[in-house]
Amino acid sequence: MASFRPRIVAFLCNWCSYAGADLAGTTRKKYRADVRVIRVPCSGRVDPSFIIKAFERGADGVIVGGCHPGDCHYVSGNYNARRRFYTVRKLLDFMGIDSERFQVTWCSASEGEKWAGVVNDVTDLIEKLGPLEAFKEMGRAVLSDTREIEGVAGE
Amino acid sequence: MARVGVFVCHCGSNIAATVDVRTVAEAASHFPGVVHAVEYKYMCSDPGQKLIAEAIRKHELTGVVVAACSPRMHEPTFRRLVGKAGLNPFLVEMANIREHCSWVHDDRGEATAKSIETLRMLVEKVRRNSPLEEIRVPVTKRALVIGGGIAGIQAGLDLVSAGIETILVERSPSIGGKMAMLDETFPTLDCSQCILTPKMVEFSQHPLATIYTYAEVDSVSGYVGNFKVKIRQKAKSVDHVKCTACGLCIEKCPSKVPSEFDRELVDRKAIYVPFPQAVPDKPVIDREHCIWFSKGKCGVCKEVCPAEAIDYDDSDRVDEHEVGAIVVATGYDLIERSLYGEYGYGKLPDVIDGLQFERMCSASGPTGGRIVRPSDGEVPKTVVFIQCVGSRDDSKGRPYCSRICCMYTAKHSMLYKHKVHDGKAYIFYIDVRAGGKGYEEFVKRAVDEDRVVYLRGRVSRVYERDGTLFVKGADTLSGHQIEIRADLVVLATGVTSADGAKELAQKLRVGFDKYGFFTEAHPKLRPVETNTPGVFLAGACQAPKDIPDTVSQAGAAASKVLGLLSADELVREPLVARVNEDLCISCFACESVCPYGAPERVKRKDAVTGVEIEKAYVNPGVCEGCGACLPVCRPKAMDLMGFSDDQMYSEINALSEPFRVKGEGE
Amino acid sequence: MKYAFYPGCSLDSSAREYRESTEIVAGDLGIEMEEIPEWICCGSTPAHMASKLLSVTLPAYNLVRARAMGVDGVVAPCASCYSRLKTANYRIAQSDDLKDKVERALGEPYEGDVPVYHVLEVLAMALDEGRLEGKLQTNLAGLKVAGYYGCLLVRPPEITGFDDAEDPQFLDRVTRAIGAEPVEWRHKVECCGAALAFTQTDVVLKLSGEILEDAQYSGAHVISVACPLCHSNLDLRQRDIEKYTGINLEIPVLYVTELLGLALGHSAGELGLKKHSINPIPALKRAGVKV
Amino acid sequence: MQESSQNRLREEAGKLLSAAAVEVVVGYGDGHGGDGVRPLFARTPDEAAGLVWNDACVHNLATYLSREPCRQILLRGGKVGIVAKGCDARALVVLLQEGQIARESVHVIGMVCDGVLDPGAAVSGGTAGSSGAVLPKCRQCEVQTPPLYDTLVGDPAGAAAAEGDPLEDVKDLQSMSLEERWSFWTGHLARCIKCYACRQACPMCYCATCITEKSEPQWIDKPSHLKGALAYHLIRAMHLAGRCVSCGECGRACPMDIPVDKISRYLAGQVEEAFDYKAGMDPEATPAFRTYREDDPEDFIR
Repeated sequence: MASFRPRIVAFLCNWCSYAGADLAGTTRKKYRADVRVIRVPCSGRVDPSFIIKAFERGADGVIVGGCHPGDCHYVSGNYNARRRFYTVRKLLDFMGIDSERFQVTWCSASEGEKWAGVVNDVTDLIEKLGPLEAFKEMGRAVLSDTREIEGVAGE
Repeated sequence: MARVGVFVCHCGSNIAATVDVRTVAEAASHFPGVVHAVEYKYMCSDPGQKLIAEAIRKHELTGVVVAACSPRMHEPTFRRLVGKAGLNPFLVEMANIREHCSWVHDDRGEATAKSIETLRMLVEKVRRNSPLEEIRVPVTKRALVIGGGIAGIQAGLDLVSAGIETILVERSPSIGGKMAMLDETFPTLDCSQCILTPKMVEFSQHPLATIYTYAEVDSVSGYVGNFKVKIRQKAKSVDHVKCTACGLCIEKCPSKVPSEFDRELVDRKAIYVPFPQAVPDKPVIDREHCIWFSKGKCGVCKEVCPAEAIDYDDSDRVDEHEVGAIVVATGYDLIERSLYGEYGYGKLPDVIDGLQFERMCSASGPTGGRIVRPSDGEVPKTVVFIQCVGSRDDSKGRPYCSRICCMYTAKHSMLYKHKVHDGKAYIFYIDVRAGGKGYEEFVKRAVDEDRVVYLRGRVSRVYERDGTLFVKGADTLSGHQIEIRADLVVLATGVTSADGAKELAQKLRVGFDKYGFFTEAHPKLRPVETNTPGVFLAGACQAPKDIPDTVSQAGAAASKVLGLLSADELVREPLVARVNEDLCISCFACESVCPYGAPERVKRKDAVTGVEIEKAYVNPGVCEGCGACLPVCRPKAMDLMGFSDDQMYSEINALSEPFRVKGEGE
Repeated sequence: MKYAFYPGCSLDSSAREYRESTEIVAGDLGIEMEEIPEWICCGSTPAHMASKLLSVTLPAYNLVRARAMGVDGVVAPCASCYSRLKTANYRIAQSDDLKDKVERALGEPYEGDVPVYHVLEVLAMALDEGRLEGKLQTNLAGLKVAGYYGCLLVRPPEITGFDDAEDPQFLDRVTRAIGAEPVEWRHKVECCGAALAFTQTDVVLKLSGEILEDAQYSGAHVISVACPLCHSNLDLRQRDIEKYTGINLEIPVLYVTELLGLALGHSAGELGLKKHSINPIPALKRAGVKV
Repeated sequence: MQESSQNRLREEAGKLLSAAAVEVVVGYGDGHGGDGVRPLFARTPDEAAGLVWNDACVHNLATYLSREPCRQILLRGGKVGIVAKGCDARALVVLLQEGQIARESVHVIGMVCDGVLDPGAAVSGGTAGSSGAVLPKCRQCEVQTPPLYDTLVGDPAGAAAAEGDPLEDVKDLQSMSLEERWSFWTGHLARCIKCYACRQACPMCYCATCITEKSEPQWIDKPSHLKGALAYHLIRAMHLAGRCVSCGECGRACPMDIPVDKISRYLAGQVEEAFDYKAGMDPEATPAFRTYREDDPEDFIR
């Protein structure tokens, strides 16, 4: 696993988290380089299908960054999002995918240091969890051996 | 076929020191759709920009990605640039390889790989960018001010003197608001009326000003630059054109009602002008208390009126106006009397509130400026002032500080001492909050020069015995319970939101806190804006405020309005939501999650049956482009320009198989 | 609504008449109450002086027993019991840590969610439901009543949630409902000295003295109370108070339930009016009440 | 009991049709022999006489309102009568909330129901309520009397909900380890043939164009390999979150015996727990994902 480098996708809201990540840069806060950032106007724009697609595309972890409650540039985007993300995590867990692979953070434009910390923590965490084979090695191949798995599952 | 140009910036050594920019440009040149990829020292510099502009022409680029600093820094710059170079300004994207990469990573290999992958994502995105035109919304150069207190008057004056036609709506029969009720104002003790009434007159006489008194806002529709407001002019029952304000009707009117303006210390008539300096100075009939309207007889005013101005058949009228911006200045009210039974507030005649005291001090007030006990008209020898009545009191559901009481109480005690030289003034307080220019000195004056006694502690009870009042409380500094005989007790009654504030907020789609104070867009950086574009706040309707703060906020609100109305058209970024009507299933989830009310319902013919069904339509003038409506749209009928599903998808899609720089980064 | 009844210790000793009148009135108004079997002490003042855990566990024990009865809530006639029971719920709801400790002590889970009412609240609710209509037998018009709440009923507001900590209205509402007249007075929520009666009697004499004196001044014929301890301080010690303050007082102190009982046509005997040290009969007669 | 309800049902439906109060009554009719039933679209009083009511009436007929022929009728402003058990009526409530049907254009014949038999479990005779073979959703049923109806058939007092935990099967899964759950689902989903029967059976899946039919962008891989299946079921679950009324039709409809209903029934439970919202109980309520509370769960956020 030593050579394993997690691939992490971060959806950052333009007004708080993305700006916070910018601040981490301007203040030269060093952090792990395994995160790839996608800019969105608001955490409320992030559709669950983004997260699922990111996993499909080989992400081992996903982060969504939004404004702190009450600070949303669009009043309530992060509140709406919070309900969805809570549910997504519950769903992943129920399907047998570690919900820790999907992280949400409230990170304000002034929290460059926090952003750096979040990236490092999440990267370490995902490293521990290992690659998300779940989606990766899927294809018809799986079909056959899932029969046995099914047996294991006691069905 | 997409023709993307990639421009990698060194940013001097800021990027180049950590990112192998040459490799990045080289890798980018192999990305699908990329026809041109170069690196340069400073892309934002003049030569850098020229380089891009030329490439756009030379290679007939259909999209541009600049790999440099944060888009929050230079996106506008490069949009302007490509715009000038003949490409649609929204066909440029920026890959942030400085703030998000070179400045936060040390390993050159990793940083380079990350830059390349980030760049690839944005190349994929830009290939799906669509040319967008800025949204231009016409602006109605007229403003509405709701509330005719000092906040509304100040905002109105600033607007008309800047040449903006302004409509002011006031619910009472005269403008002037609470400030008109005050006697002298802290910390200068200058007469409130003397500084206010000139403004009232100046505004009312200004050719660009239209004033509705005894009127209310019925409804507000439309959006920034294009509001439609319905104003209900309540029936005045007096023709103000004919009326000469001779006052005969008022003099002869037999029906008496406690005067709101004088805080019920005296009566007014059913046909009345709230106060002598009122604007307009002409009366209205309060139908609820008018004998003619309640019993159908009397009619004295009609008989005596020499101008035949009395019109019993007058009825409410609703006027509709178009305005470009709205200033809310509805002010405040005092807490309800019932809240402090233990102080006898509303029960004991000689327990009065701050505004009643103001009226008493006022030379034009019911006592002609004499401070007397309402019960017997005697001059009180001992007056106890109680602060924080309805402020900072959790058990009464009023945890906030009303901000003005400390100062007006100090002022009251002074006014009292100035009028009753041998009188004793006590003030119960929790803390004295005098943070304002000259405020602390003012309070000090009350203590040092006027010998006002400050007692730190809360009052538990005010009761009357043998005709005298007793104020029972604690002096927490001496640690004793104390009881003071008082002839008059003045409660520094706290500030609460104006009656009807919540209803108005809902009409305006403006937020409000649980006390009914309107919410500003940002507590520090956008204190006069609301989250509804085009609606601004002035004065105590946003939070308790004193006159100086109110006036400055009113000025600020006015200048925001001027800024908004300065252009003929409102130019808005075209990054707004759009509906694909064929996919829309009319569930209107978008409607319920949109904080701006941008989604509307439009009638469309159903393809199969030809019957009309409602579909969602997003008003581009209102949409702020947050995208909250997308995740709730299951068939993905909703899309967001600039952050479209297609663009998001392609960015995510571009993630697959990591890029590794040979020999490095592994 | 069916309630579990938590009488508390005084209702079987110094305040029998409170129990009797409460049960009579409850019966008349069709308020269903069943005593909690094997209830224990609420902890009163000593417990929370000794141990926070104890002061919460004791009431919690009783609340859990009430829960087992499948009722809508617990009724306590004593202000002190009421305060302890409510406080227990409040603290448990506030701290998981404390909750765990209490649950370990109880040996069963408790969320602090069994509603607690004071007799006064239950009566007021009954009035609101119009249960008094057509039941008034004795005319109490002209009887001036000083409603005395004391402190534990209304304070601290965040725990008791009574209508208004400084100017409560429940007693006054009941008084009005039975045709009597509540007086405006200043001591309705002042402290009577409570348990200090045993340790610093003079404090009680002073405080209760002020209360009685003010009630008398207000022109009240009687004081109505809703707490056994207040009652004994104001009634039992009235003579000592006279000595201590040098003011003659002759102001009977009745339980709100007794007054209500009178209005419902019950005899002074049934309601145990004769058990008071200050005989209320003369004062009632003076007010023109037939007893 | 059921006998009398059935007669009453036929009578009511007959009245509606003969009075032309509705164009069609969607109900249950005899299946091909056996004790099974199948949906029946009665357009005449005579056809209404063929309506049946027994404990095999599992189908959630609400589904048909957003499909032909009902969709056309409703669009034309015509009226439709529908037979609805409590759980089915919950679906109607959601359709109302989401503006898919107008209250006045649907006549709901609400059936007091004490549970329907699990078609999977082989039993015959005896009322569902008594035998243990009712569908899990019928256990502790809170809507034996429908939350919404115009005509009520049956005696609310007479109904008795079956014992047991409606989410028992879901909880069994929850008690498994993460890996066990993963293999459970991969085991099942690997069989998914993307026939979309679950979607068709679902009253909440009324989109004219489902995103599964959308490409450019293609959020859900078309092929039925595990990856595509997983993405489909995950996204479907999210689309149903806060809307699913736990009728279990998706699971029943699956030809590959994939217990997909577990997923949305589980989420429904989670939503109720976290946001105190149960779908389909009150037409006036704001659906869980169209609103928020400032004190919603926050502890999972960094």
